[in-house]
Amino acid sequence: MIIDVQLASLFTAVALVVIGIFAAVFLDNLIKKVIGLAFIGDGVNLFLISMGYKAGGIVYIQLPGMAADWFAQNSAYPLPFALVLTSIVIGASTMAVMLGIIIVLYKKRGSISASKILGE
Amino acid sequence: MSEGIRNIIMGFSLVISTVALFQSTYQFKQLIYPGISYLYNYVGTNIAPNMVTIVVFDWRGYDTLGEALILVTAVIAVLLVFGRGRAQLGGK
Amino acid sequence: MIEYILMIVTILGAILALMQRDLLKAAILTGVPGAAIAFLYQYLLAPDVALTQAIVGSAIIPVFFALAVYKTRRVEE
Amino acid sequence: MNFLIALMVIVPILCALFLNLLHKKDRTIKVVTVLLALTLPALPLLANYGLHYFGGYVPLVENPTLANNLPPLITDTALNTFHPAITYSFQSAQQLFVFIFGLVALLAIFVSVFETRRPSGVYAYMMFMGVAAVTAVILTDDIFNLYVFFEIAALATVGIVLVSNVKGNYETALKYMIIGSIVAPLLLLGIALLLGVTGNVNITDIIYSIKNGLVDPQNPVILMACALIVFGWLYGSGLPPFHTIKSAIYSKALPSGAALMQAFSVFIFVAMGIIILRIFSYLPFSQWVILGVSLMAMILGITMAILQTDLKRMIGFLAVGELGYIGIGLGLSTAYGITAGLFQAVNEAMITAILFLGFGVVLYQTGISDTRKLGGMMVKTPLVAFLVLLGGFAMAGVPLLNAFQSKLMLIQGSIKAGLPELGVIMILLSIVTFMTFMKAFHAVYLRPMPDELVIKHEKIPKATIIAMLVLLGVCLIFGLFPQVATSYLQPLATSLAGGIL
Repeated sequence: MIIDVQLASLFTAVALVVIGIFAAVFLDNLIKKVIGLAFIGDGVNLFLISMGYKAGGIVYIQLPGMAADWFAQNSAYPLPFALVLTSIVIGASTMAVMLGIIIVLYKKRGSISASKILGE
Repeated sequence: MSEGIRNIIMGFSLVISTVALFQSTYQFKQLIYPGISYLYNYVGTNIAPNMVTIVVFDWRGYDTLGEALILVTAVIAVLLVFGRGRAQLGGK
Repeated sequence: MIEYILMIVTILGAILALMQRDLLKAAILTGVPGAAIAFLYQYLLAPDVALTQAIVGSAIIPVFFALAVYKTRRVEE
Repeated sequence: MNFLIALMVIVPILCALFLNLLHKKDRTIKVVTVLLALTLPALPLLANYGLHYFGGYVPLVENPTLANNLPPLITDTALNTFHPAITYSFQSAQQLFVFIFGLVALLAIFVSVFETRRPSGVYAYMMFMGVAAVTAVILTDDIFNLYVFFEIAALATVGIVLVSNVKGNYETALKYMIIGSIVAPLLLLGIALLLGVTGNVNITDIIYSIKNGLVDPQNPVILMACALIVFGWLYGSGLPPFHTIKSAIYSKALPSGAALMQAFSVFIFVAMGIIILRIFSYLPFSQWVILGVSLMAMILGITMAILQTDLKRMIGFLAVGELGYIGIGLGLSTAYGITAGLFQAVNEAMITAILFLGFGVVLYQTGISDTRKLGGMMVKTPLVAFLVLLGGFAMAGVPLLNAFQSKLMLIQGSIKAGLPELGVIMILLSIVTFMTFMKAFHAVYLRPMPDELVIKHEKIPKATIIAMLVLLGVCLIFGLFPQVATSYLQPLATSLAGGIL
């Protein structure tokens, strides 16, 4: 099994997702749960980015003097990168709403423990 | 008691899905096929130098609209959480 | 080589952030994997995404968490 | 007039953004909201069938000017026919779905304006945004666009829950968001796996790649992608293991919001179910997975509905149980079965809306949703009681009403597909559904009124009665002339049953 940069970063991404799921499912503190959720999002983004990576390639920006053909054959693949730009913002916005709800719930209930607030 | 059982089930399924994820990721490395990105790379050079900007704002501009909408919705939802614009059931 | 170091930093930072009992420290440590991932994006040939991630992942999200911790309680119960 | 396809999503978005600005201007909001909502069912009737390419980028085959000077790597391979931009596809089935969804949305918004003490621009924003998102999910032919609008729909759902002042709505909303933030990235991971293997996010092209052997259809990566996308599908529509949280979400919203949200669930279920069938139906076990999940949804949803004492929670579970019928139809994977399932989806969206609105009147009048504390409402509101009873008959599948036709078709379909056991289970569960409904109906309307029950509002808004009458009218039309609906659904069902499209 040969490990190169792409495979290693794919594995890092999956590891981040697993750590995040573990935190979100098993930790009791709501803030830590949300931190875990942030890691899941990061992991999936990293996964997408490593898909667009091309070993020995160049950045996807055509500098002056680059022949179009040569550039197209050597540049990294742009579609996953564009998807990640969208997905980062989506993750951050849902995070903000969740933290807002947690703050209000703390004011009401005086606790940020999931078993106390969410368990009925 | 039921909490313990739930934790055991969750832990078990987490372990299984972790193994499956790593396994399929390892397979995945050999299978990556850039597909449509080739097309973006070849055609895109006629439009603008930065390929990602082209994809974000030109080919898939509609996703970017969705992203902006999520941002707006999140802002309104946060304001809503702190009490702006609640609705009460009932007549005048 | 530097890519591998960044990956290890990412994973360790994530685990460390989740192990803190002091939530403010946890919130600030969230920025470490965020920033490491941003550098990693740069090495994976995605400078635009790296810029966005550097702002969102290493500044905005930790600040959100720190604000939430500031408004609630600091120590895990 | 193909640009109308895009307008079906853009118009509600613009309405939402506009109404949010009108915060705190009561009168204007009322009038403007209803006027704007009228466009929702009208647009799909006017639009022509076809594909809409955003940005006008057609596949290279049809656009020779862009394809100039390209190397044979592109012009001689399948890349030439791939869709470079986001594509929406609008056919007869989508027309019926968007029309019915628009109708339910119009009536829910209409009721919400008149049932709330003062109209809230934020509430209208959330409702319109959710409508736009689910319409996009129905129309889209692009799997990443699906993810983006899936997230907007989830956020709008949370918004609708947060707007209501029901006790415990924050807790439920937070729980829903936490589960959602686990599932949605996993859905994105599934999409990423598909993108990596096939190099595309357009569903038609993904199917083309799989069918023409550009990828090995049996490799484990595609199985993993299938599993992750199915997981997202379960969450989006509230099938088990997410049935508890979904019914809790319904019960914490205002009645009009709940009526709209169950329509979100139904149409997300149908839209994503169609996508899963289109892409993964070649996998031999896909049919059994869908059937198994649907059976579980039916049994769990309906049995848990019996145990509930909260009125809205009960209908929420019943709504989840009814989703199972749609799933059975899709899982039969014959043209007849899929038509029946899709027809059931259309009916289900309307009937559950009637029940939510009708029992919402009780909540409006008394402020109580606990069946143990209610009673004797028949005397106060005989007309509403009658309409609710008709809605319950429709849900149970009494002849002349629409669900009778679709459930009959489902049972015939299951017998034709060689699975008569499913037919028996469906009939039994239908009876249980009716019993559950009658138990609630008896508790609320028939038994003598408890002394401590106080009626807060004597007068009920006419808007609610109008909305229920309109929905029942459509139900009756579909019940008497089922071919009106099925003729729209037939082409899609036939193409789905024919294997890979």
